[in-house]
Amino acid sequence: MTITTKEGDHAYTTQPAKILAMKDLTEDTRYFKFKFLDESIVEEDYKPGQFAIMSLPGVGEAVFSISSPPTRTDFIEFGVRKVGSFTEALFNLKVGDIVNLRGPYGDGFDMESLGGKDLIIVSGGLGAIPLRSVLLYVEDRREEFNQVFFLNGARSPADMLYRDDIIAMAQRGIIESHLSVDKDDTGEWPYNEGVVTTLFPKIVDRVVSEKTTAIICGPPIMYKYVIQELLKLKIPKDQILMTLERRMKCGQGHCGHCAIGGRYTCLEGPVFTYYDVQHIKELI
Amino acid sequence: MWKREKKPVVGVFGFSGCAGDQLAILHMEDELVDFFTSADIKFFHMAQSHQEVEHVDIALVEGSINTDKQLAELKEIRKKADIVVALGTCATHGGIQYLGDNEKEFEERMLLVYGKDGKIPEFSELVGNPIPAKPIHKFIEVDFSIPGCPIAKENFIPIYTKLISGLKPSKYPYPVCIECKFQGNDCFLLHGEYCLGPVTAGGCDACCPTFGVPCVGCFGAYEGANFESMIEKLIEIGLTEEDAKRKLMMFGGEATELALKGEK
Amino acid sequence: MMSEKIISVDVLARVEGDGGIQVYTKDGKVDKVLVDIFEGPRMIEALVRGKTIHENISLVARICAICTVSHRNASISAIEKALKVKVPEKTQLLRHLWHYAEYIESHVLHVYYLALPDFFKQASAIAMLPTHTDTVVEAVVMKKYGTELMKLLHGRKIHGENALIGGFGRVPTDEELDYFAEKAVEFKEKISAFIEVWGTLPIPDYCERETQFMCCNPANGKFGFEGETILISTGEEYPVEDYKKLTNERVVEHSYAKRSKYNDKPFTVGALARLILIGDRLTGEAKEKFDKYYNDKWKVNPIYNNMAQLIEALWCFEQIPGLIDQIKALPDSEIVTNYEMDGKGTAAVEAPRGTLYHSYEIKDHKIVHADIITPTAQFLDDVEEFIKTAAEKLLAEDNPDTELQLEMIARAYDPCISCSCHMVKLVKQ
Amino acid sequence: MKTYKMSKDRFPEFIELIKTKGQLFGPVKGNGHYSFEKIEKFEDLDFDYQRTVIGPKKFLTPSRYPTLRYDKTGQSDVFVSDEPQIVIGVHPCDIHGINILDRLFLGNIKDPYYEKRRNNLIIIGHSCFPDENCICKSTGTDMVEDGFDLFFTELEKHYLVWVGSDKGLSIAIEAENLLSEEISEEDIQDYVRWQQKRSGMFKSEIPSFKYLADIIHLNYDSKVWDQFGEKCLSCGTCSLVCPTCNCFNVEDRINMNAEDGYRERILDSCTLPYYSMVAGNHDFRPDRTARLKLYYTHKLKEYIGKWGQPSCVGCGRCVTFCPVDINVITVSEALFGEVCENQEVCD
Ligand SMILES: Cc1cc2nc3c(=O)[nH]c(=O)nc-3n(C[C@H](O)[C@H](O)[C@H](O)COP(=O)(O)OP(=O)(O)OC[C@H]3O[C@@H](n4cnc5c(N)ncnc54)[C@H](O)[C@@H]3O)c2cc1C
Ligand code: SF4
Ligand code: SF4
Ligand code: SF4
Repeated sequence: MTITTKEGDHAYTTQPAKILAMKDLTEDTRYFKFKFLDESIVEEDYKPGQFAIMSLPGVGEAVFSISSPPTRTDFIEFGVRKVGSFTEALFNLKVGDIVNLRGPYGDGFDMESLGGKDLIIVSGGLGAIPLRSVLLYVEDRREEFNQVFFLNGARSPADMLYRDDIIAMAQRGIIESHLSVDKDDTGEWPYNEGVVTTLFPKIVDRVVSEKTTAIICGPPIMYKYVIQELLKLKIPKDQILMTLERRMKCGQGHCGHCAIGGRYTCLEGPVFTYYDVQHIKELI
Repeated sequence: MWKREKKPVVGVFGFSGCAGDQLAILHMEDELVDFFTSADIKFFHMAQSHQEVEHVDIALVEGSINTDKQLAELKEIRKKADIVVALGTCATHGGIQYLGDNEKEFEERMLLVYGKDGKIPEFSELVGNPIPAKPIHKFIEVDFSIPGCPIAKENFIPIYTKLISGLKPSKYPYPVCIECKFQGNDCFLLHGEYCLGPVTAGGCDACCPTFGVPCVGCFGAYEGANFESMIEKLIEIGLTEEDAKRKLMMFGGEATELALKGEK
Repeated sequence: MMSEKIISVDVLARVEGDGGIQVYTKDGKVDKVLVDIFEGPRMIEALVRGKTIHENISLVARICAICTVSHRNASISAIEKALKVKVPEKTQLLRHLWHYAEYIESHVLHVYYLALPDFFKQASAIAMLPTHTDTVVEAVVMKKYGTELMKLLHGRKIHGENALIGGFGRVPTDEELDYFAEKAVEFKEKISAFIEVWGTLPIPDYCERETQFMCCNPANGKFGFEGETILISTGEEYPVEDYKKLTNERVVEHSYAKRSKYNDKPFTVGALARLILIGDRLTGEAKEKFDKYYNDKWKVNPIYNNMAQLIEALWCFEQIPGLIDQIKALPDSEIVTNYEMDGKGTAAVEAPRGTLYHSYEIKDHKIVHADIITPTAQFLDDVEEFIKTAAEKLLAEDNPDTELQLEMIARAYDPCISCSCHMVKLVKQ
Repeated sequence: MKTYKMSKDRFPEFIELIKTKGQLFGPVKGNGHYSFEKIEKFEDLDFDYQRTVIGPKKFLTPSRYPTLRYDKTGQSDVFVSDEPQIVIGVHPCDIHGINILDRLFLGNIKDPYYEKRRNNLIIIGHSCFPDENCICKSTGTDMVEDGFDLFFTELEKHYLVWVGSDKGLSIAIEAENLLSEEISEEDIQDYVRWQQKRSGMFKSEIPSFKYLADIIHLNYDSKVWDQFGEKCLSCGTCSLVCPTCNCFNVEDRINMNAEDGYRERILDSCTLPYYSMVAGNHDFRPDRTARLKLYYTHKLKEYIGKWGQPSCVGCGRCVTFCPVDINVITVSEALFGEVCENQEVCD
């Protein structure tokens, strides 16, 4: 996915992409599928966990994780929660409308190097958006991985992203999924109730620490507790991969906002190993 | 590309204040025609004949509330409007006439100004009964605040045009000092002169310090204001604590009052 | 002893925003007219007590956005009088320039934006844009000249902090002044031509009645907007310190603005009063226009205030180039900072809509007592009287346009932009 | 590096010459402080200064500027014109500051807006004498070897003119008749004396600057930070005056007609309250202490980890302009003080 295609293009050049489809995932989160107008741009060549920046002149720019896998070309997908000015404007667009994109940015999950490993994928809330890219990658290259556990937490049944897709994937034996909601307000939730860490007992006895890599994405407070659980399982610190969200304006290490310690989330992250960032005090 | 869906209906309403924010709109000579054409201005009694309106998409409300009659009208406006914007320091903070809620002091002032034979006269229902001046958010829900005594066009236009385009303006509070340094000015406080820039919300392009006169704080308190440290600094340059607090309160309204009492 | 308890109010504040006109009829005849000022009480005179003189000038300017210069000017003058501050000539001249800028801004806004649409039965000046493009555009650029000149001297268009007790924070450069000198010549032509247009407009005569007029009498015997004495159409003249005798403020129940009467009779202040009383001192083209258009009707019909304002705006444009030359010839002056701690002082300046009094008692550079009387407070009674006269005539004729015609009277006074646009309610009993 | 000599009385001629190369800016005194302003004539210049409020970064990352314009038909980039800007009188610390900005904006990913401005900028340095707030000796930025096109060292009667780039060389060649290549033994002596004099004038230093980064690391949880946090006004002055602070915000502006507008970059400061806030209103640095820590650890520690050099160039601006005396000197002194109290490692 190379955005600079012609003479004069630069780091902030965007490429127009057309909305092919959208679908509400939850009350405030929506799935978007795009196709670049410029046919020469191929929607691959990125890693799950990387992000792109969308631009709508007049509205602004905002950062979103790519939620489709590089194994599926010809389109690029996102999941967006409506929280403010940009996201509201995006939600007001229609199929066929144009959004300008630039990216991909950051460093994602190096899926190839995870080949042959067990994966524990822990997701909280919106964290499922970038992790969807990981899951679909696993689906498309299932033979490369060993056991794959997916622990997914959401506030309520209605807030759980991709629930049917995940269940279908589990039924096809691609992943072993465990779902949990903080609180079931419907009385009809067939799965676990409680924060995502309460799912760990379901997998502990099958985890082989040294050949497992954990991948986490979720709201800031989730990290502390999930990491505690993973450390209890003796997963090596450099095999705990986490994706961090920070405010960012440029995506290329210039605007300064995403600095944590000496690192720029947009360049060296958003995916970090726990080993790398464990000493950074303002991590969470 | 993003495009707005419709031209919204906008009303400009005024309560107690100097009408400076409405006038500031009329003083944007370069943008005036666009102002009247980019939205459907249905109500703006300072500039055009009176119109009755059933509904407005956006109400720009100027002034503080200080009679029960105004209060009733304000509530009417809230009912009619999808978005209410507090316009100017009177509406956002209470303005210079915000003097707290103390009923006894309020009566003393009424007596001082209107009193006859030791009594506050009765006012007719045409004008309503007086109450201590307060910002509008004390009575109704306010969606956006644009402070300034009066508002500055540099600050107003970007927020307003987002609103009439159906977008949410983003919020990023910073003090007058930021814009003061944008202009490359020196700092009064370093030369033993008072200036309220560090505790005052930015947006005016630091026009006063740029003219070589200190900021008197007319945009009200900056969200990140550190009043304690500011008072210490003012004392260090020779003001008494009382002087410092009085200056902070000139445009500070309730937010500053609470902060000074340590209640924020 | 007079009762000390009657203290004046920040009148303009309450006129500036919200006011209305109520006409009550009984048995088919006008019973009473009320101009109700329902903008709430801001009590500026109470809140400036205990403030320093410097804080005071920032606060009192906020009484009214459109008269911000006049208020700041009047309060600075009164305080300087009280504390015996002698400012250099350059500062004085810059203050004149600043004041002229406000006149241009205010008069253009009033005549073009607020009064003119009535004559074309339009809702606003902007609504006139398709049919009277040139006039509207001319008004916008002329007003911009005024506001930009105010900004140059004030620091911002409204409520700037640059004019201080003892001088200006920043003195404009010669280049900045030159721009305004040049432009003044251009605009003088424009407004002069517009006066001719205005001269052709039919002036309604349904409100005519006799009244009294007052204005400052400039000490130098020339036309101007400041003075140590007040001239009255009765032929009397009083020092400004006697302002209470002239205004006799009282509280009425239908208004948070106080009311004034002189000799138990209402009176008028503002451009019309100034031209009636000292218009013969005008010079240049302004004098020519005055001679051409002035007649006895002016004394009985407030609608002529519009024309009076145009002539004053023309006079300001004519004065500015010469004034700027004088200013440039003088060396820059520092702000005067050493003066007395205590004192009492009263100053009157002519705001665009009439005489404005500021009076202070100061101790230790703090305000112990403040009294501010604004022009609108002075002429509201007269507005009611003129409206009453008009209403009697118009109702007798069953005129379908009565409301608009009555509003035109209030608007002609330019009491404040917002209330001048207010709706008139006819309350039949 | 080629070096020339120029007699001082030829300097005005030199100014005339470079004025023909583009817009000339230089240090000007006004209202009691210095700033780089447009120069119409030689007399406007005043080289007898320590620091401007805002350094030459104003030519490279202005406080606010448009990067994109859009209207109903589409969008287009906004770049500055090609007209060269020449800034004269830049001190060594500020040239180091520009080098640091260059490293950031012209590294692997080039910022096109910066690049255009940088390519248009001709930098003519000028020697200086320190005042009590200058700490460039501690930061090792009191001398400068690169980053300028020409550099003037002012000796008693002469200037030594150092050429730092091809652009500088071509100006020197054009100014041939003002310059001499003959530098005598006496001139060298002059230069040495000048160096000694200047060296002796430094009054302030950051104690043990070499291991300050470690001290910051060890003192990450020190109460010293809270004390500074209590005082800090979150006014942002320190960032805006610092020649190496470059953080920016981006906002889209819509014009009054609600049809066209522009995207604007605005200088930002990490001391501001919402600097680190993300969606959901989670704030990674909700208090002043955390934000000040970011400022100082970034400048004095993390940058070294990355580039082998701090991003403080010792210009003394934060020392001069922070209204409540929070600056590299007071912060490092306090941190060392903390170490001294606890561990008695200081003498
Ligand atoms: C690496 C990364 C990946 C992300 N992936 C996704 C995703 O896949 N789906 C998704 O819905 N969201 C994602 N986000 C968050 C998304 O960028 C913000 O929700 C979006 O920028 C908010 O824009 P807005 O204009 O709608 O909100 P605003 O009106 O601007 O603000 C709403 C809130 O968002 C915060 N905010 C504003 N600007 C930014 C910014 N540049 N970065 C972070 N927070 C900001 C504000 O502080 C405020 O609390 C991601 C963020 C990062 C940094
Ligand atoms: S500098 Fe201060 S007093 Fe002046 S306009 Fe700005 S906020 Fe108001
Ligand atoms: S941290 Fe302070 S001394 Fe160092 S470069 Fe920045 S402003 Fe100058
Ligand atoms: S450290 Fe000083 S200059 Fe920086 S934000 Fe705090 S008070 Fe302002």
